Amino acid sequence: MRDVKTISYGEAIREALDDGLAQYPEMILIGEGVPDPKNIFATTEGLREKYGAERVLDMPLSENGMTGICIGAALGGMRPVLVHQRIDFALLSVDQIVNNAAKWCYMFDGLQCVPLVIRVIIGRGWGQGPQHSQSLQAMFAQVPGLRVVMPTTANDAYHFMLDAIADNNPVLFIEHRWLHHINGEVDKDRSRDQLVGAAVLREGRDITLAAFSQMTIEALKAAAVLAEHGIEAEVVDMRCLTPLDTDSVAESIGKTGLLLVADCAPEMASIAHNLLSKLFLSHYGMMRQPPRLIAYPNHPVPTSPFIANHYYPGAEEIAEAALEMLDKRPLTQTVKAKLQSDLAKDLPDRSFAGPF
Amino acid sequence: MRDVKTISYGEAIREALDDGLAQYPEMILIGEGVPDPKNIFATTEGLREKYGAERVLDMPLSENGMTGICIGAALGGMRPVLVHQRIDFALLSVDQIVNNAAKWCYMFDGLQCVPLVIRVIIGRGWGQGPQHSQSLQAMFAQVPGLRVVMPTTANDAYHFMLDAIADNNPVLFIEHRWLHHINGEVDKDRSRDQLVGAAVLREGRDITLAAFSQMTIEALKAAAVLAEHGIEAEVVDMRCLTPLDTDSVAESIGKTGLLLVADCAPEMASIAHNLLSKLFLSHYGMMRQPPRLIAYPNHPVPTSPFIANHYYPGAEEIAEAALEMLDKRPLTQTVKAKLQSDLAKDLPDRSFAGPF
Amino acid sequence: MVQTTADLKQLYYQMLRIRRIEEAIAKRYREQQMRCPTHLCIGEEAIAVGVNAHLSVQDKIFSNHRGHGHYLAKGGDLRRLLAELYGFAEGCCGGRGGSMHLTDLAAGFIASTPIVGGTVPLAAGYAWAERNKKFDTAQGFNVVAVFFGDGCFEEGVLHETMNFAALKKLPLLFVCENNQYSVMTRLSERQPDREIYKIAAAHGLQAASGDGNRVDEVFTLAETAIANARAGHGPQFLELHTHRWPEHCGPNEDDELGYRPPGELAVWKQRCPLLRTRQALLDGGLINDAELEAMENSLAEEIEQAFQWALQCSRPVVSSMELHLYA
Amino acid sequence: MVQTTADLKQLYYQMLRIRRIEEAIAKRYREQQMRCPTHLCIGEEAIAVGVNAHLSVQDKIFSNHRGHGHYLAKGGDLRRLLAELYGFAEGCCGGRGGSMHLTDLAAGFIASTPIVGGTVPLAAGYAWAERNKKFDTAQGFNVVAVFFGDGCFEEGVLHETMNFAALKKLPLLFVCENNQYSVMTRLSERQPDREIYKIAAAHGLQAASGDGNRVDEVFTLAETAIANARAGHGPQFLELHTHRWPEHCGPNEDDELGYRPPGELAVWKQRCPLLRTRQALLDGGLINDAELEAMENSLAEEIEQAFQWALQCSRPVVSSMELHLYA
Ligand SMILES: Cc1ncc(C[n+]2csc(CCOP(=O)(O)OP(=O)(O)O)c2C)c(N)n1
Ligand SMILES: Cc1ncc(C[n+]2csc(CCOP(=O)(O)OP(=O)(O)O)c2C)c(N)n1
Ligand SMILES: [Mg+2]
Ligand SMILES: [Mg+2]
Repeated sequence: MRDVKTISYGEAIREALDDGLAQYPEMILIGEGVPDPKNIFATTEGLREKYGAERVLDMPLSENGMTGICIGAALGGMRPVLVHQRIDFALLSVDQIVNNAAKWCYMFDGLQCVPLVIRVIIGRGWGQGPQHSQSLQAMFAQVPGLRVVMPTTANDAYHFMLDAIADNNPVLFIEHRWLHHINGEVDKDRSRDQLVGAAVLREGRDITLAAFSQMTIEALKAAAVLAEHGIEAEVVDMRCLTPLDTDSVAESIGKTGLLLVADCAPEMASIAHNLLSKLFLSHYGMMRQPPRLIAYPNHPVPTSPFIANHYYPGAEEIAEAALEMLDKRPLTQTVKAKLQSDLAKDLPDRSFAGPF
Repeated sequence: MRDVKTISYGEAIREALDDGLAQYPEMILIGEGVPDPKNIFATTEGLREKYGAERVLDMPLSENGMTGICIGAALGGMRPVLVHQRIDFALLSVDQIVNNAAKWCYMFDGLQCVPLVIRVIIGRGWGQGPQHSQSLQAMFAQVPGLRVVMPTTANDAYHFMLDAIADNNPVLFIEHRWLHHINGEVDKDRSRDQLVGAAVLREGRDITLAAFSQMTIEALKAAAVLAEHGIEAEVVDMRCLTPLDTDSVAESIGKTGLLLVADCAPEMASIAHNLLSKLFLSHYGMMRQPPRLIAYPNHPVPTSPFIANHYYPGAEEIAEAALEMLDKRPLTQTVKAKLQSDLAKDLPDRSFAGPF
Repeated sequence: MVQTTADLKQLYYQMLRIRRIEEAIAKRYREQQMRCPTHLCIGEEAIAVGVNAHLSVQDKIFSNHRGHGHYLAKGGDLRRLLAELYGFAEGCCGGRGGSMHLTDLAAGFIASTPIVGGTVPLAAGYAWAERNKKFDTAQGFNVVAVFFGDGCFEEGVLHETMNFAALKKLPLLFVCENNQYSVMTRLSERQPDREIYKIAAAHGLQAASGDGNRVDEVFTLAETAIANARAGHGPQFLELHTHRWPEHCGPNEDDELGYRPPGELAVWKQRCPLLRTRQALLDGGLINDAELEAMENSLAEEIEQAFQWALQCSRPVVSSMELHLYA
Repeated sequence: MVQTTADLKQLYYQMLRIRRIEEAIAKRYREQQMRCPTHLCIGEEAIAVGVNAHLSVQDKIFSNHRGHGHYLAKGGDLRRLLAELYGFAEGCCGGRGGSMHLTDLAAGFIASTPIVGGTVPLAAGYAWAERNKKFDTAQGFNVVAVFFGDGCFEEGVLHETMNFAALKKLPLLFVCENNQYSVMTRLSERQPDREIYKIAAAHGLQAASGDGNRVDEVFTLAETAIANARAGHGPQFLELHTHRWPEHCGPNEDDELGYRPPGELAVWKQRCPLLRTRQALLDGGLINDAELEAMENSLAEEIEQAFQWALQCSRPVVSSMELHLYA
């Protein structure tokens, strides 16, 4: 009998951590807040009770030191999963991540390896402001020797987390906070993707929407409404960043001839440039029109909701750009109206009530 | 009378620091080794004697703390220039650079500013190995609020350093170690470029070579030999990274129709992707052929010269690719032969005798 | 030492003011119009008040995510704090920062930011700039103080900063508010059993610890420390023991979550800095009920008016979002 | 304590071996065929030898840029060290690391790397993994030792690591080689006037300091510290005073540069750890000239043979450069 169930992305991560702890006696789960009553937005709930305080534990506020300690523990035979509630805090540990974790296997000629997972949460909303809502995926995805993934679906969240735990390399596992509450079907028996490759989440022949992390959800929303108007967008989830799966995108463009890329990061910090550039270098002339990029503005996110709510593009902007590219501008108002939501722009879902 | 003289890039930096210290009583120059007998490859020579130990000083091995201290000093009215002998050490201070320096003006609504220069040296050669020869320009150039420059010529080194000191924003000033010994004419009276814009260092009508930092020197070498064969390459020095000057490159492509970009960084860590992607988005269809990118391989640099010497592409690879694009493959052997040097591949110049 | 009745009354008034403001913020926060993470300092008022009592406008302070008390005790503008919480253009950061990013340069409150440890070296750098100015034998140095928590002490940057501050004999006061928690994690899960201030002492700082819930004790400790820093004797360190009453972030109490040992909060509430000081004032016959009531009334009025002012402020123009990336 | 003549002779021999190897490397380095930054430990041999004397192959060590002595004293393969310096495939890192990246897992030398402070938390993490294993009452814990300099002590990560090590009572020995210099910068330009080991003590570590140029003293201090760590008493810290004779990086002396006070190097040369030990052995009649000469001869032979072996090693294949980015 297959083990298939519908759970949220956050629950999928919890299940993967649970299964990982069960499967790998050498795995430990560590991070600020991991065993506290809020359990990293409930993604580590109950794990300390089940696996003990030696394996599921909190840590001092020492991001660089603790990253190094986890690297050393990995060298000593442990399999640490280190959690940062916000990716911004990982900036304190870039030294250990880049200088050591990413290079260790290479610089010691393959004699040693660092099985380490670093879970980081990116996000937005409720006035997190300039220092608590950065999108740093491109900063890390450019480091040779790191694996960087940003799963979008609950199923990928589950499998990527288990794959990351099993992997003998340092993996940066990036979760968008706004994905946590979204439900999806998790099929535990699905064979592994080994942390590589994009995924086509919706097929279509008219335009390719290649999107990263939470922007994939926005692209799917846009695609659903576009479909009501006879436009079939293909949505490609760029869930693995090292390497970028340009082939899957090129294959899709082969069908559609049009490409729109959407990233949840400021334009200048977008890994989408790498994707576009690689396509430019290797698939020049495939497209009927120049591609488009939808990304955040090139400045930090202000705290005030009155302005921050205008910082983030979403399904509406994606749909509008797609309609322009398809020369269907007259549909714009109708489509955008359907995409509008009465949920406040700084809340991920209705259950959310601040402060974060 | 104009003040024009021919000096090395390293001397140009020293002169700019000297003139900066003279001009701004609030400027201080700090870094590991700044006042020691080797003076950061002689770029800070004599400055302590001239301006005193309070203004020209060494520091503890505390990269993050000292970056924060320099930010605080800047808020308190000083104008610090902080030096790291290798960009790798700046990875310890990404927290203060990204979370504070780059965001301070924005997050305090323009009420405060951080006039700070961080000088970092990138480089290669003599077995620096995986942790001492990284090329991290793209990592920093993607951070909104930082200014990032990589001057190639002695004249730009002089003026950019003075501009950076005068600027009220954090500036990351990236020097390639192999530029230090190269002579150039410095015209002190030349008006300022304000740290923006690319520079056409050689005009040509056949192909555009857009290059970063030391790769511009390689492009110029290639262009010189190509010219002997009637091929006129235009060399654009991408000396400022924030923002990238796509217009100048597009203008050049308008003449040549062909683009080759060369960066001194691994392909996956290359800011050239941002340049190419932006051209793709805004100048689609300008080129007669797909562009090309010459960059380093996607792994750290090994120490052993027997392999490291094969890590770095240079003038030969640029010329070869250009000839291919121009459909002049038969010239390749002749051109490459002329570009060959008897200088060991891990030495910047003949005066160099290790260890670094 | 607290010399006069007026002093002690003033300290009490300042603490009460912070308490009432924080309570008012908590109450209004529940209306979900202040949409930013907000860390209240209820229970810890004595530290902000006792230290800032010795600082003039020339002196500067830096603070952290839990910054309202520091800002108010330093003389930061209440109305602009509230406007900032609401995200309005008249906020002290134009709405860009919210509760975790405060500034009031006119009051000498340079900045608070929420990356733990982030402002500590900045304070040292600012003190270095002050130290580099001419020494005024009458006034001494302007002093810079930085407030941070016991969790922050675990960040390496703190130690880097102590080393540099001691090396350069900076006029800098480190104030460690040891409330035993980092979010919901107890000190004993994060640090070995030894005293924080002794590490500072080992670094070469003049260091002391004390009861952060006794405003007179804080006042006295800070008096000496600040006088030392001002006179050029180098950096000072105070570890002050205290306790936060509300949840780490947000307007509510959270004792039901069970991360505090049963009864702990109750004990600390008995050690309330306000209660103790009021009792001392009453016991000594230094204040009477009418005066206390007058205080409450004038504060209620001030706070109400400040909210009224803040609530009629304007939303920042959307296009303003692009401004000030560079100076 | 050094109990027997055999012990002291062995310590002397180990120090002499490191000295002669470093001298041979210096000599050959000038031929410009070892093309990597190389930091020699001449003058500091007693620390590596005195500490490693108490470590078995089960125990592990981590080191820094100045790692040859640590590697050799731990039993690292000499021939593969030399091959590494030449960038050959048979080097201990396949030529990928050079002098600053050594490893010999069979000997329990896990790694040295050149980012200052980089290996310190790794050592703690490794010790944590050891601590998590079953405690063997007869053997105690395997111990991990990490060697670093006085400059490294300025890195925040060191303090973060001390805190965690003390919290978890790790079987970890911190060995601070205080040679008073970071590159060419004196301690007094980088740290205030206080003792390093006392900061470690304040962090809750068992800490001591001693003369790093007396191998018997190092041996005795390390004996106690390692026994404590092994028994589960938590992390240990030794600050050992010493001096580097050659330039910071490279094969030469550099006294002419003038960054050391005049005469300083001469004084330290009189305190040469080898000289002192040899004198003690001779004075006590524990060794004679013939034995000393035999030692020299056998070392000369070993070193010559190792160089011959290394020099006939093979260049790594260019295409191998792409391998092992991932495990
Ligand atoms: C570098 C960093 N790591 C983690 C966090 C998340 N965080 C915010 S406040 C806090 C607790 C800080 O504790 P402490 O310094 O004792 O201050 P307190 O909240 O108790 O006043 C944490 C972990 C952060 N903001 N920055
Ligand atoms: C993080 C970092 N900063 C700076 C350097 C450059 N550097 C290499 S060795 C060294 C001196 C280290 O001094 P110490 O720790 O005392 O060791 P010693 O060389 O005296 O043995 C410095 C500054 C580096 N490698 N890493
Ligand atoms: Mg606390
Ligand atoms: Mg030293």
